[in-house]
Amino acid sequence: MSHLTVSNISKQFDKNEVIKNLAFTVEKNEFVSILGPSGSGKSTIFSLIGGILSPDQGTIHLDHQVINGKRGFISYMPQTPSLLPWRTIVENVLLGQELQGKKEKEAALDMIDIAGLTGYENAYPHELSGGMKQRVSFIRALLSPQSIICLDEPFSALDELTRLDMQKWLLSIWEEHRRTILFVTHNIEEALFLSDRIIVLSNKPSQVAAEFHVPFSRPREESLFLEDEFLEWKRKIYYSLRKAQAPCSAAYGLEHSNRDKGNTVSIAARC
Amino acid sequence: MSHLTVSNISKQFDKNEVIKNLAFTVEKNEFVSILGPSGSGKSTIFSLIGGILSPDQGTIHLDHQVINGKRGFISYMPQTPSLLPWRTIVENVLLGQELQGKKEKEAALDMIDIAGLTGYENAYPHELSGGMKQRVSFIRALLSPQSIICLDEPFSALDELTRLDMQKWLLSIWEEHRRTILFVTHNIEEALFLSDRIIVLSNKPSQVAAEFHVPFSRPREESLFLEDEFLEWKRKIYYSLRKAQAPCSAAYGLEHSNRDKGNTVSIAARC
Amino acid sequence: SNSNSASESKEKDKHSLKKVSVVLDWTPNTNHTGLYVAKEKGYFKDEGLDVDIIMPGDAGADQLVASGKSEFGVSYQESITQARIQGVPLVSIAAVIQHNTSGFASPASKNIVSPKDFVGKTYGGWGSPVEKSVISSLMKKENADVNKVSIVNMGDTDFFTAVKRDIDFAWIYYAWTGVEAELRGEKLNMVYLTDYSDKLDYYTPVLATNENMIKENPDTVQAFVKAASKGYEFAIKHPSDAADILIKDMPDLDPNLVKKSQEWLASKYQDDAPRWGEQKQKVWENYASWMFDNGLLEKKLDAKKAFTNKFLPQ
Amino acid sequence: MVKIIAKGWRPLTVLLLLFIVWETVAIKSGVPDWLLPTPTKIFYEGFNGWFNFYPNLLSTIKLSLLGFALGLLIGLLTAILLHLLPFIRESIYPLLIISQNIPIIVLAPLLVIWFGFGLLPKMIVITLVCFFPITVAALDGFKQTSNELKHYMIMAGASNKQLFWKLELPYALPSLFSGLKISATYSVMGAVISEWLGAKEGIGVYMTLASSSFRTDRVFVAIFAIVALSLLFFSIIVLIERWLVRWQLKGAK
Amino acid sequence: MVKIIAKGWRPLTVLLLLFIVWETVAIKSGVPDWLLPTPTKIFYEGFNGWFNFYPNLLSTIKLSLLGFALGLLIGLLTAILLHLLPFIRESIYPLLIISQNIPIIVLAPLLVIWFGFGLLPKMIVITLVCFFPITVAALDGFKQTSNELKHYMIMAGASNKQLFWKLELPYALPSLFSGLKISATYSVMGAVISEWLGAKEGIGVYMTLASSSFRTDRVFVAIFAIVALSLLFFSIIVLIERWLVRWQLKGAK
Ligand SMILES: Nc1ncnc2c1ncn2[C@@H]1O[C@H](COP(=O)(O)OP(=O)(O)OP(=O)(O)O)[C@@H](O)[C@H]1O
Ligand SMILES: Nc1ncnc2c1ncn2[C@@H]1O[C@H](COP(=O)(O)OP(=O)(O)OP(=O)(O)O)[C@@H](O)[C@H]1O
Ligand SMILES: [Mg+2]
Ligand SMILES: [Mg+2]
Repeated sequence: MSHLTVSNISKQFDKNEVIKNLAFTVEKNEFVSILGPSGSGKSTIFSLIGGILSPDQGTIHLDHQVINGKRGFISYMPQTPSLLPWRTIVENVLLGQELQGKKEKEAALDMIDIAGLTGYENAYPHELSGGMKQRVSFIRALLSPQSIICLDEPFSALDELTRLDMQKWLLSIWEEHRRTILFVTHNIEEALFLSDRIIVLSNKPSQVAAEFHVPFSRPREESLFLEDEFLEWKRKIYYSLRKAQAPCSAAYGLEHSNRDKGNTVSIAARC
Repeated sequence: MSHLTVSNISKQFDKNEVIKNLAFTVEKNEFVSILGPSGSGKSTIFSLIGGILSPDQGTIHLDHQVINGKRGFISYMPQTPSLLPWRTIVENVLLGQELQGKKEKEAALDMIDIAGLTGYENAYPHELSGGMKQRVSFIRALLSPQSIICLDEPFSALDELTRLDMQKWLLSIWEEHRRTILFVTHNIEEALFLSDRIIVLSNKPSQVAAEFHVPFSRPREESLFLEDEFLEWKRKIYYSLRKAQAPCSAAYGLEHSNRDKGNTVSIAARC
Repeated sequence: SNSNSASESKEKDKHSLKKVSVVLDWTPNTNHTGLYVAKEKGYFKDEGLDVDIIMPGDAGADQLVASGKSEFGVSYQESITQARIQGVPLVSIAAVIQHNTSGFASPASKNIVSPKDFVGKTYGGWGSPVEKSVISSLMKKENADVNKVSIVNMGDTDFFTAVKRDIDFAWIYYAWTGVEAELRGEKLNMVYLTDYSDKLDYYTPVLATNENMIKENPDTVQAFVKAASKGYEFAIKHPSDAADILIKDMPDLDPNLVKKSQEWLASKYQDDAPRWGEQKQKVWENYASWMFDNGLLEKKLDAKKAFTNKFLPQ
Repeated sequence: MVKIIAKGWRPLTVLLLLFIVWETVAIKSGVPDWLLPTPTKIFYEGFNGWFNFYPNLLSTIKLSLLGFALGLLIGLLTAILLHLLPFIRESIYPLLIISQNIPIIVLAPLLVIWFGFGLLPKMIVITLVCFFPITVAALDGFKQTSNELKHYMIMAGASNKQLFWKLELPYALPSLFSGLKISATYSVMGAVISEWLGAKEGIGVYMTLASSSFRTDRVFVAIFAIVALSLLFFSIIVLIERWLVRWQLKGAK
Repeated sequence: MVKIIAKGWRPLTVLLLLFIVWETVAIKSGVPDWLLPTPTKIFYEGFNGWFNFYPNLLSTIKLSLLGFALGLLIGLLTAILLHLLPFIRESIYPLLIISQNIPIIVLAPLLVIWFGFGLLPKMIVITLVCFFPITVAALDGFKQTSNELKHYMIMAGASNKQLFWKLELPYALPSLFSGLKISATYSVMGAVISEWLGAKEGIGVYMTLASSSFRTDRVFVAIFAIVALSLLFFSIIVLIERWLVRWQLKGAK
């Protein structure tokens, strides 16, 4: 059985149907990315797995256990940094561990260092820039001990260089310690560079629109970004994303010529 | 005289020197982007222009007026959405205008519609996804009446399709109504696609590391992304960014082969 | 011999002294002098009692005594009358002052010398219907109409403050407030209740206990009253020394006021009665029937049960 | 409304239970009526004596409403003043605390001398009781305003007035309502106390008279009235809070 | 500490000014001493009568500290209980309000009859006065916890206990301190009132004695003592707040 099995779950808020019959699995130690339009329900999926919401229908299994509405099984990085304002950076970083029992201050300090936050160990969150807060939240999730890590757009507030750095760091940690990772991102390259598998969500009510097994071998180097196959895959996923959002783009009435020669395809679609 | 003139300003927090002798200008109706590493002081520059912080040294002119520490001259979109939780989406969108006197509810509803938030006019912020909140904050800034708009990473939480959509919409508004825009982003393509000029900041204490006049004619189409000249520029700016961060990447001790054939260059640098 | 008896009673203390308490009506004043003297001079100890004098504050004496929480208390005939009507088992065991020393006081400048002068004036009271009836009774004697008096509730406000402002006259105990006025050199006119109506010459204050005590521990009651009686007799004979005892126990009181009040009161404790503390059934009946006639009581009082003289020393 | 009624049964049950326990304990243990009457006796007296009691009740309601309104006004104004003029805050705060520590028995004569036995001194007493919790809670509420939102508002050019009305006041509402709840609860007792400054009617007057004539049942009628009034005021504040701060409730779901 | 002393001069100046105004007005307008003594007379009496007054002061300090501590404990426990067990909240809340509306004059005989004249009934009175603002403020504070942070904590597997200790309690601190400030201010008055339940010494006893023997100067000595104590308690709470909630102050800069 898969590590995480999401079987036909549905969720609606009042009359707003957000997820409908969504099903996917994540294997043990697999790195899976979720791509989908803004507002399609990616964060909601995490809330369902994390147990803060219960699906209206369907079940979520972790190993052999149904975890609908059960908490404490995931290491979580929310979309907003969510740092406790009265705790210093170290104390915030240690929070995830603290909730599960043990605290490793040494490891935390090391990680703060690698994330480029040296000197801010004892600063309070309001003294940090947006990207710095995001990195703190990221480290906090990495340090949490659960077997499955859910990251919600962890690098959205970072510049490209810092972002690449973080990605590589994440990869190196993951390749060494092997944990199951579920990763939400808007960046196709990021998803390709990091994941074993990519799940593309459709518009709301969201379902799995497409699924891709990323064929690149590991360990991956940043040179991957430049390989033709990588660009090929990028285009492929881009199209599938576009198709997933299609029903709406028609309604919006924009027509685009498919002059895509390069790696970036420009189609506006909106819901 | 330029519309906005920032002359040799410096700012430090306690012992943390963030900005040192920074100087740049923005012309009337110009679209200027600021690129720089995370934590380099981009948001701080906005705080200084917006008057919530005063520079330790130097002056900021708007037209012929010194606006050090003076408020109310900019339409502002902060890095975090900062919506008032007790106001519905429309009410939040109208807040910027309200502070300056007049309210145009019709225009607000139109914009909410174009931003893909139809049906959420009367929802409260906590009912929105991260990207949706960001769009609300974006519209709020657009609707504020001041002559200069400061946008702090407005599209960071959006998927690529929605992001492109927003970019094009911003361009169309700007081309029609012509206001001065100062735009912080981490995305080089975005900066190139939108701006007249790009300012690259160095690492903290930040100074202008490089400045680029973007030569592409207007109105710009999304096909621009595919032109060779665009890719050329992208690479150029990427290098300059990397150079700006160089003093640190050496310390970090990573060596990268410059095998950049494509559009994405992979260099890790961190501070 | 005094010190001898003191050490003797100390000895007694350890073995057989019975602990009882007496609850005052409010703060200590010259109405209570006899109790303080009896305690200080060892009269209580001589009777085998270890007496605790308690200021009850807001708790009030009557309920504490009635419920048996405290054995003895200081009360008033008015209270005991009303209490008994409601079934509260209080019994008066000695009148502290033989005649009612209360009356309507007013600054001399207001020219209120008899009840008919109340007409057109403002009375400051605490809102009890008794007040209007009393004023009415007095005024009837002089054929004046109580409805021409404006009655204002002045709550907790003290006399001197009240007459500074809207109030013309108020109901006071001369022994305390009247003496204070003398000390301040303020001239007062008094209209005493006793001068106009026999029925209003009731006992105020009195010592009280509850029915249960009388039934179960008559000896204790007897001992208590005996010692208290000795205390008050001392105060009658040696007002100055008695005052000193009260002042010594309660240094926060104003010594001048205590001394002067004590002097004024010394002759009033026993007055025309054969012995200190004596109560007449007539007085109890008179007042109760007056109250009943004025609609202040729901039923008639069984006066015999409300008081007793049997514990007074012969 | 339906929800509120539906929710209302629980506290009512508890009250009912309390009454039943009280009744049985009082009967079993033989506590005499003059010490602690049984609830049935109290309700009986309340019912029978209603026409005597009613004007007193009305008078106290009027007093406490007026006093609470005044306390709210003054409390809020003080808080706003101290918030907007931080340099006088330190100087004035001790005075506020002093105002809470002057015993009524001392204040009363002064108030009477200055203002007579009319409405004014009573208003002053109730206001003194009511304004303080409101001021403290409101001030602390203003102080808690989220920095992020404040940052946006100031950057967007909000004047101090706008900052206050559009951000700090709504943000302080939950905290302010804490203060209002405390004050509303105190307002009725405040009114009763103020009646000791000389009133012709009112629950306070009724109660002291009842107490001095050993009508313990009536004393308890008065207490029940005070409690019922306080509960009513408190509930009204809670209802207004639910309505004004409903965005918070929605978020909490 | 230096900063606090530096800040202390302002309220002190205001107090001094107040005294000067009072003194001159009292002398000019010829208010008699027995109605409103001048501050100099009051200080003179306070100084002269210090040895008589001192034990009373000590006794009241002890009472109010004990009572406040107990009130804090009970107030906090009640709030936590009601917060963690929302289904009993609705049922218990009315009881809390009732507790605030039983007049002391009614409660006093009952308390004395049940518990005698010892420490216990007095503690009960002070605790009744002190716990309510703390409970209300703490409850409202718990309720205000940021949803975003709560969301993270729950997702990260925080148990209810952890959620409470690591998030809700620290988040409620500013609000809780509002309540503490209100309570600390009331605690001294509460102690004074409790002394009316028959105490042998204490500021309350001293004050009633002084008042009944028309020693207005001593009454004011008592009031000054009450006010000074309250200010002291309040300041201590503020200091503790500054120290515990310093992250907020830092953010507000
Ligand atoms: N608490 C809530 N109450 C009501 N509606 C909600 C709530 N949370 C989310 N929604 C709705 O659910 C939908 C999906 O939200 P979600 O946050 O999961 O999107 P997302 O895929 O994470 O988007 P983004 O990329 O913008 O973060 C949205 O339409 C949103 O309005
Ligand atoms: N209120 C503050 N107190 C202390 N230090 C601060 C404060 N605000 C910002 N800083 C410091 O200033 C530096 C620049 O912060 P700023 O928010 O301007 O960065 P940024 O360029 O916007 O970064 P990002 O892209 O991550 O948002 C950081 O080192 C940060 O720690
Ligand atoms: Mg999301
Ligand atoms: Mg920033």
